[in-house]
Amino acid sequence: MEIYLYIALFAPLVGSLFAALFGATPKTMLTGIVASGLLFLSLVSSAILLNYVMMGHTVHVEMMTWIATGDLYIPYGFVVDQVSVVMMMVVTIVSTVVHVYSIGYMDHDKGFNRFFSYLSAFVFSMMVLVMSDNFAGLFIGWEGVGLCSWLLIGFWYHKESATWAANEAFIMNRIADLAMLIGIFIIYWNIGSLQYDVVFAEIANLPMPIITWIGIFLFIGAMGKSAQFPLHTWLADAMEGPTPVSALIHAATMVTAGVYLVVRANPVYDLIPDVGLFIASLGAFVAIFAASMALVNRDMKRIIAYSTLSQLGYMFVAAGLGAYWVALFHLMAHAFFKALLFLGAGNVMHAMHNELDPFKMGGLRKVMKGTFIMMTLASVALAGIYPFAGFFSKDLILEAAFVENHYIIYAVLLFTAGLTAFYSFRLVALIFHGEERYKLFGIHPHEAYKFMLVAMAPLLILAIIAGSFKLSYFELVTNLLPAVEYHIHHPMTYWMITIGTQLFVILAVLLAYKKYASWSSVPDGTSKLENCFCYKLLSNQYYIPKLYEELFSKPYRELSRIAWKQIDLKIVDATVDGIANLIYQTGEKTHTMQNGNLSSMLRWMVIGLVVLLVLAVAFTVGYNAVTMRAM
Amino acid sequence: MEITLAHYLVLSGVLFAIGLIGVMRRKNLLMLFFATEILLNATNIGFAAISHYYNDLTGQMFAFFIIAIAASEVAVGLGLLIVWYKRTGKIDLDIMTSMRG
Amino acid sequence: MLEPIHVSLASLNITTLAPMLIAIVGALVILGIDLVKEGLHKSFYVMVSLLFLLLDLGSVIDFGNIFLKNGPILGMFDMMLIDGLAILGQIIIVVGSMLFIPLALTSKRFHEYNYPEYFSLFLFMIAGFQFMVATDNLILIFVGLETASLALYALIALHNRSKSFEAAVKYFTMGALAAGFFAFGSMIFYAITGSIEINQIASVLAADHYANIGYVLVAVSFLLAAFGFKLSMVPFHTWTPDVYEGSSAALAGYMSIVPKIAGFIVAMRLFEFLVHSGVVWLQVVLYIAVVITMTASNIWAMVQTDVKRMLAYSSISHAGFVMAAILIGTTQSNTALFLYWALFSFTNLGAFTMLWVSRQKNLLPGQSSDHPYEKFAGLVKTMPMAAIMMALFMLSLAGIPPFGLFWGKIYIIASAVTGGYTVLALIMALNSAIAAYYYLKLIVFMFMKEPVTGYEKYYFTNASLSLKTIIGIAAIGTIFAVFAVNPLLKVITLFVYNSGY
Amino acid sequence: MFEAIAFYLFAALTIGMFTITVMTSQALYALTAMAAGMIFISAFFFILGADFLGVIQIIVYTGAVMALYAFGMMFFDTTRTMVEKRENPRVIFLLGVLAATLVVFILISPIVSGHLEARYPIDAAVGNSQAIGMILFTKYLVPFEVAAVMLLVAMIAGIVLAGKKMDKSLTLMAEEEIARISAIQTSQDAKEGVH
Amino acid sequence: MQEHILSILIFFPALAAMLGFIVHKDSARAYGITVAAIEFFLSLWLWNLYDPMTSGMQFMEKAPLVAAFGINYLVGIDGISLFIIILSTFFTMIGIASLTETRRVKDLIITLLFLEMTMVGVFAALDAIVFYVFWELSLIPMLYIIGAWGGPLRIYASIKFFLYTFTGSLVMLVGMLFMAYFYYQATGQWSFSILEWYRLILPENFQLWLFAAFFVGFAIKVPMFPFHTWLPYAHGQAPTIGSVILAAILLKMGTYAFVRFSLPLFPDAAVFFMFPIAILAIIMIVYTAMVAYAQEDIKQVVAYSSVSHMGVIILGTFALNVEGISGSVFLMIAHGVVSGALFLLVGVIYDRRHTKLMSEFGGLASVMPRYATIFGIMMMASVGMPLTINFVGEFLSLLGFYKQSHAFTLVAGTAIIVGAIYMLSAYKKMFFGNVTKDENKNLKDVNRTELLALVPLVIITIWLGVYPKPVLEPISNSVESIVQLMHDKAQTKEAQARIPDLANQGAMNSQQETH
Repeated sequence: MEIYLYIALFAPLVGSLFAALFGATPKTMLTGIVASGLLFLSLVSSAILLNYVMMGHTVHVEMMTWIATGDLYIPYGFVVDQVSVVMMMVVTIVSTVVHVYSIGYMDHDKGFNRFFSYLSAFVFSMMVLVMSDNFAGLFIGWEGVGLCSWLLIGFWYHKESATWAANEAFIMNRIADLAMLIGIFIIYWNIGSLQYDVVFAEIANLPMPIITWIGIFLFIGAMGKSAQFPLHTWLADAMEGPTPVSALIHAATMVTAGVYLVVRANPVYDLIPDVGLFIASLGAFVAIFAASMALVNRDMKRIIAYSTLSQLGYMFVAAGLGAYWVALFHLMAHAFFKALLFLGAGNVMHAMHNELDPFKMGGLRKVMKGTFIMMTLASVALAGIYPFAGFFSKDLILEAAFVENHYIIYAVLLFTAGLTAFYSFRLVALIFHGEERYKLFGIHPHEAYKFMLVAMAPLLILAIIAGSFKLSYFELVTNLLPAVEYHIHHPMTYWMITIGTQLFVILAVLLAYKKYASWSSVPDGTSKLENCFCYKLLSNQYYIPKLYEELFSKPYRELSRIAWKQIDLKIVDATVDGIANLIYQTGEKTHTMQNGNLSSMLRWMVIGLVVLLVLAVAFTVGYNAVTMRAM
Repeated sequence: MEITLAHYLVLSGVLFAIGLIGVMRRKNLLMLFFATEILLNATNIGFAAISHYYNDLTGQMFAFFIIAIAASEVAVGLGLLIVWYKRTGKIDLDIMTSMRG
Repeated sequence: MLEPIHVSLASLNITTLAPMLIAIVGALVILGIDLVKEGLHKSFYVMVSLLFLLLDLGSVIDFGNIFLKNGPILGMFDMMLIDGLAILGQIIIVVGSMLFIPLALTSKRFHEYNYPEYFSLFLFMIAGFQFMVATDNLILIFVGLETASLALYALIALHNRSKSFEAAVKYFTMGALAAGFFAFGSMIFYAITGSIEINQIASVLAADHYANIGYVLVAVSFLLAAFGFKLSMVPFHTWTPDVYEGSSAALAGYMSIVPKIAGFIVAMRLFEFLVHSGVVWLQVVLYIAVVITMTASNIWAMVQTDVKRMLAYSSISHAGFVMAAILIGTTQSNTALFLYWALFSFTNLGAFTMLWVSRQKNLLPGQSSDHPYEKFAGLVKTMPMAAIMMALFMLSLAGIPPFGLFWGKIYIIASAVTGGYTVLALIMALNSAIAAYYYLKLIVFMFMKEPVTGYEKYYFTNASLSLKTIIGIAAIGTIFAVFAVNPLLKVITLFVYNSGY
Repeated sequence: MFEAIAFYLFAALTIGMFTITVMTSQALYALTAMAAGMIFISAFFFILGADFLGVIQIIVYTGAVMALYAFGMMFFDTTRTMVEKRENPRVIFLLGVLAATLVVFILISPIVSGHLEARYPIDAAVGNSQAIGMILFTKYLVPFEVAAVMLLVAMIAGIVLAGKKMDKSLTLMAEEEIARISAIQTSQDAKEGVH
Repeated sequence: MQEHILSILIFFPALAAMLGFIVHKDSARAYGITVAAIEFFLSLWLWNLYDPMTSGMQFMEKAPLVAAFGINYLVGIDGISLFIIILSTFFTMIGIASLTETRRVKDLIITLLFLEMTMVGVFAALDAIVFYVFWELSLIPMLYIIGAWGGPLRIYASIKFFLYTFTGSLVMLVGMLFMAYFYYQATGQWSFSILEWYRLILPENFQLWLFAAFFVGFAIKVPMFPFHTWLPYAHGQAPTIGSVILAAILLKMGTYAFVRFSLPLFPDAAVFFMFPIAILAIIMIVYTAMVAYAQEDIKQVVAYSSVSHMGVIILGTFALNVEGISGSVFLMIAHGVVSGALFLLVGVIYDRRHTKLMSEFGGLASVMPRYATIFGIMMMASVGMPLTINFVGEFLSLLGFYKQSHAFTLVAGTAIIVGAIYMLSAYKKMFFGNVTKDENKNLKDVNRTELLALVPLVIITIWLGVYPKPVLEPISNSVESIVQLMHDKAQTKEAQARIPDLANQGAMNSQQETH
């Protein structure tokens, strides 16, 4: 089985390196095909491993030593167990799809080869992240995906906004990574190992405050990757990258790494329910917070990004409440339909020549039937309507919140579900229905390549049927995760809640259709709605980016300038130069003492003598006085 | 009133100080050399006096050698002055400032 | 009536005079030869002088062997005192002189080397210094000092240009003042101890428990002023830069080595017992004097525009550095003094010879001194070997390891540390840093600037094979000093320790 | 009593004379005053029983040194009134007076010593010159001889410096010029040799 | 030959430099490369001979220099010095191979070979005076390189560099002499051998003073805040080769000396000063990172980033445990490779455009893709991306210091954030965006010679990031013996508590397990 593990892990790396070989040369279809093929290989291996794991085995290998010094021992160790195999499947499926899709999407791009190199490298990092058997290995993947995300967001590096977003994403992630590192340090110094099995076995023996700190720091780490408030701003800006990237990284895989971490570290969080509650609360807050921003946004990809954020909030609610398997399940389901949504958006963008404002589209269903269907179904899944994947996973989270008696969280999540439905279908309505507003801009949209649509099909299928895996999934992961069944025992309540939710959601969908399906004009910022405070607040993302700019970026820039110009040059360096100058100037001023005149030279000698004599007499007088007193 | 060694030493000191003033004050090199002679002579008085009061000849020896030294110095000093005078036509030390700093 | 004194020749130990007599005879022989045959080439006189100095050195070394067997040797009614200090001092004096005399063999002709008297006076001067170090009688010290000084004044003036006259007159006049100081100081010592021999002065003072402290201090003040002049301690140093500038580089280099070591030895004899007597005043005053001398001269050296003047100030600073050894006054520090000076001789020999070979006879328009820094600008491009040599000597002077002076420097600083003068050790170290600036300045000019046109034809014009050999010797001595340090250290320690210092 | 009177008289005279030497602007006065001062100092020597020194003082100083100076004065043509620029005369006097005061302050205190002993005691029965001769040629033989060397050095130095050869400076001459001159020199020598 | 391999390694370049005077100037560069390559392979051979399992000194050689004063030519290496020596020889080779200087190449080559001698000498020396000799001697070639081949302010920069470091090391010299004096007092023998000094246990107050004296010398060299201001000038004015060697090797002398001298000699003082130094280190990390962010000149960014990284090294060193010290030693090598490479990269663009101002560039990624890639890799290494060489060191250093102070490590950890800020923004300014300047439109990508220098560095960066064991293991073994030594010598309670006792730890652990 180890061979499959290595294939699953390293096939993407090989693909990446292969593509990198052609990095500087013009587009070669070969790179795309090879990279995709290798990913498919990885997918197959993962599937074989899944099968193996489902039979009740796990694979644990230690490839070689990475860092060993003192008591520290960190190997390259990989584990395929019930949790990681699920993640592997998600990652490989989505990335295979995205790879194939990208062959079409990036068709005309100069950086075609480079793109595949980055994309495969990302997959490799993600695989390292999920397969690692220790926290340090996880951190390798963690940083690796960050790096690839930076590369891919800034893929179109000539765009100022893209590179800016890339840097923002990287730096914000770094803030969280620091916390993660600290978490790792705490673990090491208290347990003496970073291996999951050792750590989770020993964690219960630690004093409570230390476990709490570990939980907090690891979660802060997760917050960065999963773009939780207040480190969320990068995610929306990251949409500057090519759309497949958004689909793969910023929807399906990387951003869920935080959730994966919490799920993986469940033995830790099980011991600290208070932190768990905080995580859940934050998740709920982010869910509604992000959904609210999605309501008014006029950027197709950003809307989807906010929805991702919102869904990540859901996952954290589940994870925080101890429903780890639910969180992971939603992660999986979400990965499928959200990637689908993004890829659909990519098609639209292509058709619209990179136009992102849905208000400038409309009526696209005629020209882009396939995309229309896919995106609509993905939105349905996202909205959580039966029997699509979203229903099973999202409803479970609501149930879990309900069962655990966190009614406020429940209420928030419920309301958010409505919002989700609303903004999803607002988007669908604006893009595909109503008047063909794009004509105003002289665009001639066309459907994407057929193979791209075919490539998306697996996702579509999964988005539809993923819910049906629930049982077998449950059996699988509860080998490792706490097997808590979240069932509302009172059947009446259960049905009321379920049906109520469904109705609420459908209502929201209808509302969205009613309002936007027949939209006819492109808003120009003059309407009353657009000028009301709430709208502005939401469309400006609660002014948070601005706040960060004013509160952190600008002062930092200013402070840096001061540190350089004022402190470093004018104080620190000037002191050193000042001392040197002082010495030199003393020389300049006093060397005139040597004026070459013999008279003054003689006078200096006499002065020297007189000074000596003065000292002599003074000493004598003092000496005599002392000896007199002594007598 | 007896004249003690201290009297002589004080006299010696005072004469030495006069010599010092001369050394500092004179700008004419020849006259400056006069002042250096005063310094040595002042010392000689002291040596002779100590020698007398301690009943020891060493002081006189020292004075004797000082006189010899003074004489030699005059020879060399005048030689230097002569070349300097030949070159510049002056023996004023204020013009001797080509090197400074 | 006076009793006739019976003196046996054996008890006189007349051989104690041998080294000085050799030098004096040499001087007289040169005068005699000149009477017989005029117009001999200077190389003849150089070689004759060298031969006599060789004999001189031989006899000194001979004494060294006797000293190591029998301890200090007294002679001529106890007037002569050949102890370890005297022997070491004479070795440095004679060897130093031997190294500097060949500098007369320039390819250009200079006025002084036209005189056989020049070499004769040179040998007389050496004899004077030798007398100065080989006695502890203040009279003989005085007479020896004056003999040497008077000869030196003449040697400076013989260079025969107005700057050298100016230098000689300045030196002479200040020297006369200093002689006055010396005489007066000795007089006061005589007044309180009835003696003019240093060891007797010391024992009488100790027996009196320094009862006449005021007298002692006044006497020390005067003597300090006198030796301050000789050793160029601030503020008695003012002659140094002018005299160095005025005299030929060869003689300036000589002055930075030989007269000073003579001065140091007398200062050691004179001040160390006082330092050890517990007279706080002297320690404090010497401390201040040492620190001021090192620091002030370093600071002044920084702002010089002429290399020779810079080296003059640098030699003041080095003298201050070495004066610290006298202040510390342990066997280790006294050993360090000699070690330092021996190493310093080689380096300074090289540095001044480098100046000497680039000496031009007439200044260019706009040039105000013989060796402005600009003269050496870009030397590495025109004469790389010369530049490297000069840089080598500068680095050694700056105390950069592993070149010669570094070993002296660490030994002196180590002696300060062991002697309990930690702060002094730090000040000495930091002063080396200031000093590095001006040595570096020359290196910067040589290696990092473009050549200034007009000077290029003067580099090395004055060089001859013998001068180059001297530079080579100095360079080898500077580079490979590390291998000489251990034997030197052993020998010096032996001599110093056995002399009771 | 006589001693006291003599001391104060000669002290006043020497101080007066030397003050004139130092202060006057007439070189001739200065020279004369100094000569006079020297002679008065020899008086002290006689008072103190150092007859030999007294004689030497008169012969060497007043006889030789002063004569040299007088010769120098004529040579330098300094008989007329000197104009000397003065800078900070007050500082000079202050320094001088300070030095005197400080030295005197110490020197007036009595010397306390239990260990003074005359190493070469003055024997009243022996004449001063004889006694001096005795120790000069025993104990101080070496300094005496060195003094002789010193005088020789001074003589050579004086002759060389004041000599005619110093008029032309080889140091300042270009090499070609020196070669030319020495060529002339040798040809002249050759001629002299012929004659 | 094996017994004398270190001496050969030290003096071979010097000898070659001497002979280099004879080589014709057109062939000087080839000669330099040859010599440096031989030297490099000699150092690899040394690695081959080195026994990684031994923690003590190997290849020791001893010859008396000034026996009466206890100065011996004493050299030897352990795991700590081995790799820095290899790094020195490697960078000299790389540096000469990538030389683009055309003015007086021969002089430059000779100077570099002399410099190589001093660098190897410093790291091999086990006698304090020999160490000091090489330490000071290394200033001179560098002075010459900066001063003769540097930019417009080169003389100011070179003199500042020289005097600053020289002043510091003189204070250190006094400290060394003091140390020898203590040894003399304790044993009646003069000795400057570090190994013998190790055996000396000093009273705490003396330790403090001596530590301070050594600290001045080392801190200026490192350079630690606030003694760092010479560095930007030196880097700013130095030619590429100068910056490369300066950043890669010369700065390491300071941190190496901390490990070699300060820690084992003065364990109590090290503990006493741990937090003040940690504060300085943190200031170095954060403050200089901010200063780096404000720079307009790419070389200055890299220069300040060096200071910032040296802060992490210092922090790791003063973690006083195996993890931290091993990490810091490893980071010395890592930083050497990475910053050396970055300076080489800056040199590449400087050769083409003769400017280092970032505002002059922009969009280079499309003009010079290979250059941008290599720069990107090195930049990522510099910001501490896992699987690059820097991460291992930074991770271990911070990990180590976490044991001593949590809060400080948290603040120091911002290194990974602030580092990313200035590096990424600099990279963005240079490589991203559109090509705005006409001069940049036709820039040539890295050529073969440059690749020859850069690719090995990239390979090392990744190789040692992925598999640091061959280097880390010997380092770790040697560090263990130092830490044990420190623990054994520690006198104060605090020091005993803070420095782990490795010898008894195993026993304690097994005890715990039995309970």
